[in-house]
Amino acid sequence: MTAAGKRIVGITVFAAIVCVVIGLYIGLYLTNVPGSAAATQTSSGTHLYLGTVPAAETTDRHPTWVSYYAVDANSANWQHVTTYVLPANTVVTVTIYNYDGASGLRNPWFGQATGTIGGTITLNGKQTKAIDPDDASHVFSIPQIGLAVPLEGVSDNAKNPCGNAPCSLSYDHTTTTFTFRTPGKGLYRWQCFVPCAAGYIAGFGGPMQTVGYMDGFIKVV
Amino acid sequence: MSAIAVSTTAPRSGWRKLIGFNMLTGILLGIVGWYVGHWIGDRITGANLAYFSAEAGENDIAIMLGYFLGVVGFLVGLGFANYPIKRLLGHPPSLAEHESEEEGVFRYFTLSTDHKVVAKQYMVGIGLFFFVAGLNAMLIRTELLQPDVHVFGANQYLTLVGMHGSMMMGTMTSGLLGPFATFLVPLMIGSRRMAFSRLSAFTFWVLMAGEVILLTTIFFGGFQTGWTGYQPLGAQGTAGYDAYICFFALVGLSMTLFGFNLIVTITTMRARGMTWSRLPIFVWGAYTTAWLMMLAAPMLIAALLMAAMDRTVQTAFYIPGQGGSAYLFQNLFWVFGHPEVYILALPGMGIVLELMPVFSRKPLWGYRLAVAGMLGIAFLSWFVWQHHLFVSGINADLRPFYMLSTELISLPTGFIFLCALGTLWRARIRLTVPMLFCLAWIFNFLWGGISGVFNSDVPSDVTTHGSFFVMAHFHYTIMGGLVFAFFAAIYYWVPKMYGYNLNERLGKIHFWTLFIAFNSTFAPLFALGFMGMPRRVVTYNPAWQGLNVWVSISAYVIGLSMLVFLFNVVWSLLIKREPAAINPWHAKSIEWTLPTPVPVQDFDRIPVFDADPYPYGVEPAPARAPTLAPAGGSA
Amino acid sequence: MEASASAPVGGHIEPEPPEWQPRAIWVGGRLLCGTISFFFLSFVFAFFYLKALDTNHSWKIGRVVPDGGFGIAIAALFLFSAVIYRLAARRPAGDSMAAGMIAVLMGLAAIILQFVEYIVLDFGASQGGYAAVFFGWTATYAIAALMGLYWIEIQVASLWRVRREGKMRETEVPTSETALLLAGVEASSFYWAFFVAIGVLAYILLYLVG
Amino acid sequence: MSEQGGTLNVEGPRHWRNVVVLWLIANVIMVPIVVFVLGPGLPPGNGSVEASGQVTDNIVLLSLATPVALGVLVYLGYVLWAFRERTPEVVVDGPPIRGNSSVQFWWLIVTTTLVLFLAGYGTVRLLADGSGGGQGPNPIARPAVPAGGSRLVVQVVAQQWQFNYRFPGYGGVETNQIELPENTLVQFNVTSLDVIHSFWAYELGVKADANPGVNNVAYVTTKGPLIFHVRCAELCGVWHGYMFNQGRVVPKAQFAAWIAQQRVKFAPATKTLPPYSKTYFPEPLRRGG
Repeated sequence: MTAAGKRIVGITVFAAIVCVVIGLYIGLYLTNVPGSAAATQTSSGTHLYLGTVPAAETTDRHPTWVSYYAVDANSANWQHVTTYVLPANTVVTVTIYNYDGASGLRNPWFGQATGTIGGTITLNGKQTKAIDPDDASHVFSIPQIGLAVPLEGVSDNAKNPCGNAPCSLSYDHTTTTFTFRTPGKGLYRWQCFVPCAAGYIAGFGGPMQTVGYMDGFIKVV
Repeated sequence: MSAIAVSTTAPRSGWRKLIGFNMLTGILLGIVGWYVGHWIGDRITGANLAYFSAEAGENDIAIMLGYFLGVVGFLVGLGFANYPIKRLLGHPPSLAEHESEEEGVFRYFTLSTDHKVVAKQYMVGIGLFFFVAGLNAMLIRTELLQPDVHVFGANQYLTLVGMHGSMMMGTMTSGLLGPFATFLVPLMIGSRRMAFSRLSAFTFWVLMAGEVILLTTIFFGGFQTGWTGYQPLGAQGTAGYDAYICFFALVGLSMTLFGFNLIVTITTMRARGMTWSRLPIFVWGAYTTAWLMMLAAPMLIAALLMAAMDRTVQTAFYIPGQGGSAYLFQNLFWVFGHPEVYILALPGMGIVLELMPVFSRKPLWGYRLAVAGMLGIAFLSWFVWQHHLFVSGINADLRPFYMLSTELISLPTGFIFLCALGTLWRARIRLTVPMLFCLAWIFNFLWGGISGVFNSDVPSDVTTHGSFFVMAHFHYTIMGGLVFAFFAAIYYWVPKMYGYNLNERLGKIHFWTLFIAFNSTFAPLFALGFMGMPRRVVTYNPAWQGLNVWVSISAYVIGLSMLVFLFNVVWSLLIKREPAAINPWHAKSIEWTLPTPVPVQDFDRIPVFDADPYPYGVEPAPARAPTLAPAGGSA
Repeated sequence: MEASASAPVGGHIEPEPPEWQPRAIWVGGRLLCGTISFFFLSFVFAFFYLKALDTNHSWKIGRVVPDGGFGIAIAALFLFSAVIYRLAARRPAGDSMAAGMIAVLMGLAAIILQFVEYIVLDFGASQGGYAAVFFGWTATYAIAALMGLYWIEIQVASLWRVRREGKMRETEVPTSETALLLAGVEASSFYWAFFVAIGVLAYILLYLVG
Repeated sequence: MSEQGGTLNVEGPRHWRNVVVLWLIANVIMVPIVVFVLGPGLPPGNGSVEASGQVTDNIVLLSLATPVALGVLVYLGYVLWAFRERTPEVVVDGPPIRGNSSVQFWWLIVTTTLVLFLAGYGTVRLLADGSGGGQGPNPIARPAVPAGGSRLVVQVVAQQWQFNYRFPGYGGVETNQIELPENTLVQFNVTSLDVIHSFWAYELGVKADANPGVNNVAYVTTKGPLIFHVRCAELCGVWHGYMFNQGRVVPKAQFAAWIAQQRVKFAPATKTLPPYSKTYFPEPLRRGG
């Protein structure tokens, strides 16, 4: 082969490698986003079941990070997804099982539920408007529609605390239920307001900054 | 220069070349270093987890140590430790690495002390990461096609933004000086080499190590801070932020030493007759920039070291509740950061003013004024940094001062403009590709400068700060300024550096598509900023979608235009290989009197200068070409 | 025109002027002082800035008093090291070797002492702005000192070798080794003196003003 | 400079005059367009007294920048037309003009005058009312309460990633919505609980960085009823782009009703809030979890 021919082959191979690398970069990293789960439609309305755990599964990329899971109420099937698909302009009942301990709110204001129907939540079967900010474990909040629901933490001296996900209902947990009316179609983000990211400055790095753990989307369709 | 000519060891041949001090060894030792560092870090923190707080599953100490030893291993593998160790044992000084006396392509993958080789290494290395950063820009614009998050994750988007900004900043600070000053300053002042030629190679390889480290951020969760890396947002970042810190600290190290090397070279190694007032204007540009690099970059390194200490050994430089201050980082960062933007701009000015006379066939108009302009910019750039912080609440009573100093800096910038414009007066303008890029530089930088007035004026900056307006402004100055000068320099000097002509038709296609697409991309961003679109957002008001789509499409055209350039380079330099004439532009500066390619020793005799390099239109015309015997042409 | 002046003459390659490299070393020594002062200027700035702001009254959290004895010992070692080396650099080269050796040893002792101080110190790095500046400044200073000591050491090593071999060697620079050594000793002693002056400033600010 | 060579006007067509004439014509066309057509549309509109001030400021800057830009562009266009090499195959040098001291002198005079005027003008405008920018804890420019108006202090509490608003004059109630009374001097005390944010109320012409542990004061004098957009203008983490909301400027009675309603609505939360303070240092400061 001539020298120029060799160079052409070399360039082609190099270009092919570059294209593959770019493809991997986009495919494996950039577009690698958590999956979604749809709300359950029953005769009693639209239900969304969520669980918050002190740590994701041991096989997760970040097995020490706090995280939300979508919980299938019937089959106890836990899915590590943080995009929740809800129908537009509907009243949705959300049930969140929280297995995590309390770490206290940075801004105590979020100890009060806002944006729910009636401004109330049902905590372990009791209706209330607010919880003690120091007992807050997480906040489920969609700031764009003014929704913020504090989740009470599991007591520090709980007998049977859950470690890593999945956590069945036999572990100690608190149950928070609330209803809210979904807005019009669109993509809304949700987040947590309790500095619950262990090991990060002010508790606000890592899982608090990462979609797929303490952040995600509500996709209203 | 006997040191270069004498070779003591016979070069190895075939695959055995790969055994020894070269890039491959460097990479292997770098990987080993990373694991060793990580292991040590885990051992250290394992003993005292609570204090170092490694329970998050991301041990910053281990990662930092891994990066550090990785870089050390890489440099050792390249052979950077050999000479220092010899000196430590009392060996006498030398100027060149014997290991690097390879001929052919292989020497570009080794530690080379030949300034021409280092320049070409810089050219390819800078080019590579320029394109990587540019690719990220394309991806950013892809995400912004729609007002919602639709292609990439929200975290990945911010990492893209940060990578694009950091990599462009870190790469292009050496973008003009790396290839062109390393190649040209020793030729133009007749010194044959940089004062510290190993240091020259070191600045290149350490920069490359930094770039690779920045890329590894994607394995550690990226970083959400943009290129400014503000604290305490950085302090709460995942380990991806460690990559950012290491990257920028290495860039800072590279800049500091590069500036240091340039100043020493230009100060002490000018050949006879090369007085300060005969220095080519590009060398002045390099010289003024070098001062900024040498003095500003250490402050960046210090600021990043503090950030690293906050993350690893739990100091509280930037943690407000614990006696630190977020302002401290902003101050330190911008004390570096504003000279930094002139580090980007000044060499471009030097290149444009250097090329203008060649294609105007006239001497540089107002040489002393141009030098005064460069010195003025370099000096004033130290006193403007708080204009980045006009609405931050920091030293509000100093805002009139910073407003004044910022607007004053437009005076020396105006000198540069005047000199460029004056050179065109009654000229015989030859619209070659490099000249087109120079003229576009004037056009783009004009808009960059004028929009800068809005940012420097506090009442107006209240709206424009942190918006797309600012983004458009600095892209007009940096991309419209630096990148256009970069291409002007490439089209102008590549024939001398590589010995082959670049295709002119493809060059013109590249220029026109880039020029039009560039303006079509960034001019609408002024409007978007004026409408209230903040920077670095992944979502925006749906009303702005039309303009954003327009911008994205224009950005893709920039990308295509860059592909044309890439094709031109590959076609002309690797495939077609049409040998370049010794002086294709009929220029009168010294590098064009040398054979192509330039021989190892540059000149057989140290030149003696008796005039500045712009003797255009002098009667009788000086004898040009054939004084040049291609003496060392094959060396 | 330089065009004719630069025309290569085949065969013989003219070496560069012998005064270039020593001059480069001289200028380089001074420039390094500029670089290193801007580097530590950041810590000086951080010191005064955080002290003045005293955010959340956290300049010092709890009892944060460094051990004055360590401070004075470290500063004195550095100072003595610089003075003896700089003074020797102004005398014949033979003297520089002994002084250089002493300077390196004292510098190393100061660095070791610095790290010993961290072990016995009764406050941690997270106890406020002062603690941050204290640890940050002294640690980076101690590590940066190694660079200066290395520079001195290579002069000492070369002088040692010259004494052992009884002659200067041919260098690959077109300058005699004598000239290069003189320049090296002069520049490294200037730089080291300047560097130690920053250390003394650190002592004053951190131990006396703090 | 010791310039050899001729002056600008030695021979040939009167290029210099041509350039000046073209420049004047361009100015006559462009400056009125810029001032009267573009000018009123400049941001951030007339939502507040300070915003109107910024519009004026932008018009002044633009009308001064126009002749400068036109000067460069006309010159550039002219020289490319007049001095372009018509026979590129032959290399011919131009005249060796190395400078012109009077041009340099006048350039320096004109640019210096412009720059000093701009800096002076900007300073005067800034010191008059602060232009809606954040001025730190000790503001130097304090606009007067408008005639027949009142004043209101609103604390902006930025946190990752939501703006909350606290009204110290109304029992320290904190809300996630903002409404402001019209014709009122509003003092925003902007602070942050975690990282640096920036409170940008676009239509009001207000921008003030929210720094943790710092009280950054910005003033705005509202005019009539208006809807304004609040956005975060400093990168603050993953939801930076989503940190926005809408506010309203409403008649005073409506504001009174709104704030009374908020006090009732957020009574449970208000009880748990720390006492109103210009800065907050909430625990945990360091590592959460």
